[in-house]
Amino acid sequence: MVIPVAVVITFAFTAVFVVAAGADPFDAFYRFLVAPLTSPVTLLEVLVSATPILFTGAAVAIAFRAGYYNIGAEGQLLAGAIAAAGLGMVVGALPSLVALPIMVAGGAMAGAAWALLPALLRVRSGIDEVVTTLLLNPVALLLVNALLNGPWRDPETGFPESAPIAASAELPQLVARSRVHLGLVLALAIIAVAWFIITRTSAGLKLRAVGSSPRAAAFAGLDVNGTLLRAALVSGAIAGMAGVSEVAGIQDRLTGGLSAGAGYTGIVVATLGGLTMPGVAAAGLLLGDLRVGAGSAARALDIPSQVGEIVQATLLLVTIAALAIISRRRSTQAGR
Amino acid sequence: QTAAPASPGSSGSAPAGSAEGSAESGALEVFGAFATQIEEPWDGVIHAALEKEQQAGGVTYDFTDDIGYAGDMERVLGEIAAQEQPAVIFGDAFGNEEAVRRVAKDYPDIAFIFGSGGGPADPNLSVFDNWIHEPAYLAGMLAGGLTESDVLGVVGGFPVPEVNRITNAFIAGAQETNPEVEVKVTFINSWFDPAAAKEAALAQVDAGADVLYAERFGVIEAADERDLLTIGNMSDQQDLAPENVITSVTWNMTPTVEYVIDQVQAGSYTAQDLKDFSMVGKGGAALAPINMDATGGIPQELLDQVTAKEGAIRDGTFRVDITESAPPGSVIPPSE
Amino acid sequence: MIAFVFDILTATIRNATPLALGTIGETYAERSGVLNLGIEGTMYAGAFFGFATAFWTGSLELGLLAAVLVGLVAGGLMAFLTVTLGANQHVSGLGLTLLLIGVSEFGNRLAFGGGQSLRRIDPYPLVDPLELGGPFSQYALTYVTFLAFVPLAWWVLMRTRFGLAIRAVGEDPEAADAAGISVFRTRYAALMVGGVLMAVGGAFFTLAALGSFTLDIIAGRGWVVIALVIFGRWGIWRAVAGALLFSAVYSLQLRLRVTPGWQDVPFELLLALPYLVVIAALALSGRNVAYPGAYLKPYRRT
Amino acid sequence: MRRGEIHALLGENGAGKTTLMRVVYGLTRPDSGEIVVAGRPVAIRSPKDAIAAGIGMVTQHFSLVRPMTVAENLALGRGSGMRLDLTLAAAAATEASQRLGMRVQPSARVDSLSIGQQQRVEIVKALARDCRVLILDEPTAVLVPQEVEGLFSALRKLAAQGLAIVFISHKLGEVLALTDRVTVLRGGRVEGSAVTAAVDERTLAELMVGRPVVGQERAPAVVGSATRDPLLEVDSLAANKANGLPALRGVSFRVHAREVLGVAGVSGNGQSELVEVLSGTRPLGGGLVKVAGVTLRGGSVPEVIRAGIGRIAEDRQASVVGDLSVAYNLVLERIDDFRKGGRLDEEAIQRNARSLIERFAIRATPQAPVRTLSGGNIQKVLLARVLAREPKVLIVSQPTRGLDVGATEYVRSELLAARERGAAVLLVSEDLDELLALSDRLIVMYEGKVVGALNAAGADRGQLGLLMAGRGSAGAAAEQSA
Ligand SMILES: Nc1ncnc2c1ncn2[C@@H]1O[C@H](COP(=O)(O)OP(=O)(O)OP(=O)(O)O)[C@@H](O)[C@H]1O
Ligand SMILES: Nc1ncnc2c1ncn2[C@@H]1O[C@H](COP(=O)(O)OP(=O)(O)OP(=O)(O)O)[C@@H](O)[C@H]1O
Ligand SMILES: [Mg+2]
Ligand SMILES: [Mg+2]
Repeated sequence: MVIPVAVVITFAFTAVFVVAAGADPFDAFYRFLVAPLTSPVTLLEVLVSATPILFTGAAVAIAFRAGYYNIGAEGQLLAGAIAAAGLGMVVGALPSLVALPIMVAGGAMAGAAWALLPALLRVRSGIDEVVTTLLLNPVALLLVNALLNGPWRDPETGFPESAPIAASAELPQLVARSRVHLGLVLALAIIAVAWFIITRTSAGLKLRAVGSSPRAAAFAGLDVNGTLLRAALVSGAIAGMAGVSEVAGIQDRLTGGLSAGAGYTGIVVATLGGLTMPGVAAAGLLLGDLRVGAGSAARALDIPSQVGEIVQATLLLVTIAALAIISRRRSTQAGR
Repeated sequence: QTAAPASPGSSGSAPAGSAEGSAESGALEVFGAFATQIEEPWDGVIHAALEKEQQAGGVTYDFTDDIGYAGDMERVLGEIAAQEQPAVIFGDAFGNEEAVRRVAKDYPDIAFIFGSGGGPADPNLSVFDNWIHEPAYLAGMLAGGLTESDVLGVVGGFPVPEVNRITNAFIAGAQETNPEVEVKVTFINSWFDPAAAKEAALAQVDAGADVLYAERFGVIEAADERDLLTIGNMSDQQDLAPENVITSVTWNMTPTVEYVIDQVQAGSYTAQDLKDFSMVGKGGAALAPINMDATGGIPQELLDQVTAKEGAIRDGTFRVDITESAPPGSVIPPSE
Repeated sequence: MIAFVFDILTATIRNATPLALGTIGETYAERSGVLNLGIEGTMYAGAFFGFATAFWTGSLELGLLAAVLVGLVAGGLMAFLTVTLGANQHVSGLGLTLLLIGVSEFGNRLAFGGGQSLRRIDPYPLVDPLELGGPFSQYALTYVTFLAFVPLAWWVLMRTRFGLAIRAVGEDPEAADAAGISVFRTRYAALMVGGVLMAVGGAFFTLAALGSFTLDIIAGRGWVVIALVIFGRWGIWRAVAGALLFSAVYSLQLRLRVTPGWQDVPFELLLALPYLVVIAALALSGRNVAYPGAYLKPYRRT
Repeated sequence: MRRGEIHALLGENGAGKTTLMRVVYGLTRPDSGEIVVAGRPVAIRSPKDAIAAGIGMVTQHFSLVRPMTVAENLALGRGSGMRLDLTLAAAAATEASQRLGMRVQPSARVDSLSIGQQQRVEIVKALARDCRVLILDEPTAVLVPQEVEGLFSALRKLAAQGLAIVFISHKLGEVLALTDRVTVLRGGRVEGSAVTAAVDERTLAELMVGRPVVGQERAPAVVGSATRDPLLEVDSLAANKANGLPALRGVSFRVHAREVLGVAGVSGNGQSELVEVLSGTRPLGGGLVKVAGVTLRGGSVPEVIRAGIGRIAEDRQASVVGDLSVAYNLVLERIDDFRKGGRLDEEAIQRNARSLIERFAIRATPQAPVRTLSGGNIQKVLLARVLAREPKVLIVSQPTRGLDVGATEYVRSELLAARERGAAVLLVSEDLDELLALSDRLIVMYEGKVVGALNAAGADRGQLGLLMAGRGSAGAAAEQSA
C-alpha cells in the first residue's frame, strides 16, 4: 500500500528533473522500478545489489532494537572484508567446505572486533556509541588503504588492491550465468535466524525489553549492559559478514571501493523496515531494485546518472513520510 | 566471478560492432563506461576525446558514468553490451579489472578499450593508461630550476602506479636541474576533496615548498593564494590561476581514440596495449605551452634545457625512467 | 619551532571554520530535538549553489545569499518531514543528504556540462585587519564565524527567548507547549537557522577556500560534525572546541607527513589521527552524555 | 466555577478528569462544546489561548523543563522582544511566591528540586501569568502530609484573593477538607455536582464508583510473631546516594512472617535508597541483609529475586516495558522459566497472563502493550507479576499513589492477603493513613537513620509527625521487639 502511493508522489516531485533531463517521466519510472523485476537477469542482479545491504540492514536493526545506536556498520563491514581477504589469500589449500566457514567466521569476528571498542566504552564508561562508531568508519577505510598501499598491494598490477583470494575461498554462484552468490543465502538465513531469535526466544525478548526500556529491564533483573554488549557485537559480526560476502562473492579481493556506503545504507534499510527482520528484507530488496533500476534507466533514457540518485532519494523521503502519516492515522484511530 | 548476464533476446542478433553493421547505419557506435563521474579528471580526459571524436563526425557517442567500484561494473557493462550493442566501449578498469575482463570475453565482437594496469586480452580487450611521466619529468625540470627555496611540493590522490610514476618522474626531472632540491609528497587519500589537497599544499608551503605540482584539484588554489608557482595536471589548467600556473602535464586520449576507431572501421582491430598512444611520441602526452607571463618569469636557459630534453624524448634519445613505487613524504637530496 | 606552531594555529583556525559553522548549525537542530543527518547534503548544496550563483552573477555576496537560501530550504524540508509529518529522523536526514547531493551534482552537470576543466571565480581573499600576520591572516568568513557567529549563536541559544524556546522544545516539548510555546514553529526555526549555518559552512569551501566547485567537496566533514556535536554535548563553545581540536590534529598531521623523519609512519595512520584523538578525548572526558530529552522524538499533542 | 471557589473534580481512574482539564487548557482538542470564561465564550486552540484567557494548569506529571532553572521555566513563553530577561522572571517568581506564601529559589535547577518544590514552581508559574482559573490535577498525590497542609493553606489564600481553583484528587478526606463544591465524573459524564458541606465520604465514593464501597478488613497482628524467626533482617545497613553522599547510615530492622512493617518518613530521608538496596538496584554500602536466614551480597536483582523478595517500586512506569505486551511484562522477571527448548513458550506465557489477568482483575488483554493501560491497571500488572511467585518478602513502595478509591482498595487488600499467606511485607509510603491502616509495626526514618519504632495500633499521629521531622524519640520497647 505504502509503496505504490509513495511511488506516485515521488513521480510527481521528480518528474520535473526527469523532464529537465529530456526524458519521458512515465518511461523513466517504469525503468527505475519495474523494469528490473521483469527479466530474470535483472531480477537476479537486484538480489546481488541487495545482498550487502540485507546484511548491514539486519546488523543495524539488531543494534537499534537493543537501543544501541551502531552507526559503524560501514567500518565493521570493512573490517570483515579485510579479514576475508587476509584469510582468502591463505586458505587456498583447503577445500571450499572448510575454507568458506573459516572465511565467514573470520569476517564475523573481525566485524565484532571492530565493534568491540565502542561497545566496551559504552557499557563500561557510558561513552556515547554514536560518536565512536561513526568516527571509526573513516579509520577502517584508512586501514584498508594502508594495507592496500602497503603490504597487500597486488604485486602484479601494483594497483592498490589485494591479490585475488584463493578459488576455494570464493562464495559459489547460485544460478548459472548470474552473479547471485551464496552470500545472499547467508544474508537471508541470518535475517531468518535473527527474526526467530528476536521474536521467538527469551534472548530476543530480553533484547526488546532492554531496547525499549532499559530502566524497566534493569529493574526486572535483566542484564542490560550484557545485552547491549552482545547486541553490539552481533551487529558488528553481521556487518563483518557483509564484508566477507562482497570480497568472496563479488570482488574476489580486497579493494578500497567495495562498499559504496552499504553500512550507511543499512541504517536506511533498518529504519525503513521498522527495525523488524521482514521489514529489513523488504526494504533491502526495494533498495536493490532501485539501484539496478537507476543504473540502467539513466543509460537507457540518456539522462545523467544523478537523476537516478534524485529519484532514489525522493522515493526514500516520500516513503518514510507516508509511513509516518499512516502510523499517525492508525494511532489516532486507535485512540477513538 | 561468473559470466556477465546476457539478455536472452540479444544473443542471436547480429553483432552491431562489426564493420559492416556500422557501415549500414553510417556512423560507428562508441560507448563510454566510466567508474567515476565524468567530472573526475582521468575519466574526463577519455570523455573529452570521445566527445571531440563525435563532433568531428564519423562516430556516435554515448556514455554512462559513476558506475563505481562496488560490483556494479559487471552488470552495467553487460547491459551496455547486450542492449546498446556498440562497436567500441571505452572506459577504465581500475578497481573493476575482473568484471571488465569477464564481460569483454562474453562479447568478442565488441572492442573493449579500457584503462588498466594489466595486459590486453584476446580477442577484443585493449588496454591503455595515462603515460604522462615524460611531460612530468619536463615539469620537474622547470620546477627544479625555478625554486628559490630548493623545496618542491607534490599533492596526489592515492599512491597508485599512475600517480607514483608521474611523481617519481617529476622528482627525477627536478633533480636534474637542481641537485639540491627536496621534494615533499602528500597523498590526500581521495580522488576529489580539493579542500584537503589545498591544505596539504599549504602544509608543504609552510614547510618551505615554493613550487607545487598539482596532481589533484585544490593545489593551484593554494598557489594562487600564496602567490607561488604551480604546475597543472591532466589538462591545461592555466586559466585557473593565470599568473601562477607555469605549465601543465597533459594527457590526450585523441590519438588512442582515433587509432582504435580507424582499426575498427577497417575491420583490422585486435587486442593490444595502446600505451604508446598516450606518450609524448604519438602526441598522447605533452607539456602544455609554458606560461611566459608567470610571476617572476622563466629564465631562457631553463627553457632551452627543457626544450632540448623534450626533443630528446621525442626522438628517443632520452628515456624517462618508470618508477611505480610510492615516494616517501619527503624526498631528500642524496647527501654528497 | 615557533613558526611551526604558528602555522598549525593558522591552519587550525582556517580548517575549523566550516566545521564550526556546521557544529553550531547542528547544535541548533539537535537542541530543538531533531537529529539532522541532512548536514552533509546541506553543506554540499550550500557549496554548489553558492558557487554557481557567484559564478553567474559575478558576486560573492549573492553566492553567499544563495547558500543562505539553500540552508533555509534544506532546513525547512527537514522540518517538514520530521516536525510536521513526524517521519523517522535518521532516514529523513540521510535521504535529504542523498537528495541534495544528487540535485547539486545534477545542477553542476547541467550548468557546467561535465567538462573536465574546472570553472573558477575569484574567491574571498585572506584578510588581516590588525596587520599582525600569521594566525591573524584569515578569510573574512573565518573572522565573522569565530567573532560573530559563534558568540552570537551562544547568546541566542542561552540568552534569548528564542534560544530558551529551542532548548525547551528539545528537552520537553509537552512542557514547552503547556507554557504557550509553539513546538512546531520553534523547531522549524531552529532547523532553518541550523540549515543556514551548515550551508554557509559548505559555501566557505567554494567562495573562500577554493573559488571552485568539485564533486565530493564536503568529503564526509558533515559526518564529522555530527560526532563533534555529541562530543561537545550540545554546548556551543564545547562543540566549537571539538571542531578546533579535530582541526588542530588534522593540520598537525598534514605537516608531520612532510617532515623528514616521519616518512616511516604510514600516512594512513596519521590521517586517522584526528578521528582517534576525538574518540580518545571523549573517552577521557567522561561518561553519560545527557541527550536532549526529546531527541529523535516527534511531538504530537495527545 | 465561581470566583474564589475551590471546586473538586472527582472520579475513578479513567473517568476523564484529566482529559476534561486538558481540553480546557488547550492541550487536547474537543470534538464539540464550548468554553466560557468570565461570561464570554473563548476559542482555546492551544495553551497559549488558555493562558491568555487567564487559565493556568498544574498537570499531573508536571510541565516543567527539568534541566532548566526555575527562572528559565518561568520565562518560557513569556515576555517580549529578543532578550531573555531572567532577572525579570526571577522577580516575578518571588512576587508570585509571596502571593502563594511559599518560597521558591529562582536560580535552582528544576531537577534538583523535590517533587513538592516542583509543584510550587508550577503554581508560581501559573500565578506569575495572572491566571484567574487555576487547575490542579492530583496535586496531593505526590506530597507528604506536611506538604499537603502547606498546599491547602496556600490554595485557601489564593481563593481568598479571588482565584477559581479546580482541585482533582482521589482522596475524599482532602476534598471534604478543602473544597467548596464537588463535581463527580464517571465514564466521561458528569455524574453529579454538590456543595461539599452537604456530602460525606461514603456518598462521594458511591457516586464515583457507582456501587457501595466497603472498607479494608485486616486480621489482627499475630501475637508473638516477634519471637519467631524473622524473614527479613537488616543490620547496620549503609548506602550512598547517586551523588556519592551517604543516604543510609546504619539502618537495622526485622520483618517477620505475617507482618507488615511500615516505613514512615518525609521523602528524601533514605526510604528510596532503602527500597533500592533491598530491590537489588543499588549496591550495599555496608551492613547485612538476610532473607530467611540467607545473607545477600547485594546490588544484584537476580540474587534478590532468587532469595524470595518481591518488589513493587515507587516508579510504576520504570518498572514495566511500555512497548511490550501485558503477557510479556508479567513474565519479565523470570523469562527463562518460560522456555521450551530454545524458544519462548508462548502458550505458557499466554496462559499465565490469562490466569493472572483474571485473578487480579486487570482490565486489559494479554496482547495489549502495557503503555496503553491506566495507572491502576499497570499497578495491578506489577502486583500480579510479583505475587504470582508467592515471595517470602515483599518490598512495596507507594503502592497506591495516584490510584482511585476502588483500585486503592484492591491493592491494599492484595497486600494484606499476601501477609495472610505468610509473607513479610515492608511498606514504604508517604501516606500516613495507608501506613496506619496496613502496618503492624512502624519505623520512622530521618536522615538515613531509623529514629523511632512503634506499634501501629494506637500510634499517635502527633508523635509520628515529630519523629518524621527529626524531633523526639519513641518506642524503645517496639524497637527492642523488632
Ligand atoms: N562570550 C563568551 N566568551 C567566552 N565564554 C563565554 C562567553 N559567553 C559565555 N561564556 C561561558 O561559556 C560557558 C560554556 O557555554 P556553553 O555554550 O558551553 O553552554 P551550554 O553548554 O550551551 O549550556 P548547557 O551547559 O546548559 O548545555 C558558559 O558557562 C558561559 O558562561
Ligand atoms: N489520547 C488518548 N487516546 C486514547 N484514549 C485516551 C487518550 N487520553 C485519554 N484517554 C482515555 O480517556 C479516559 C480518561 O482519561 P483521563 O486521563 O482523563 O482520566 P482521569 O480521570 O484523569 O484518570 P486518573 O484518575 O487516572 O488520572 C481514559 O480511559 C483514558 O485511557
Ligand atoms: Mg490519568
Ligand atoms: Mg488524571
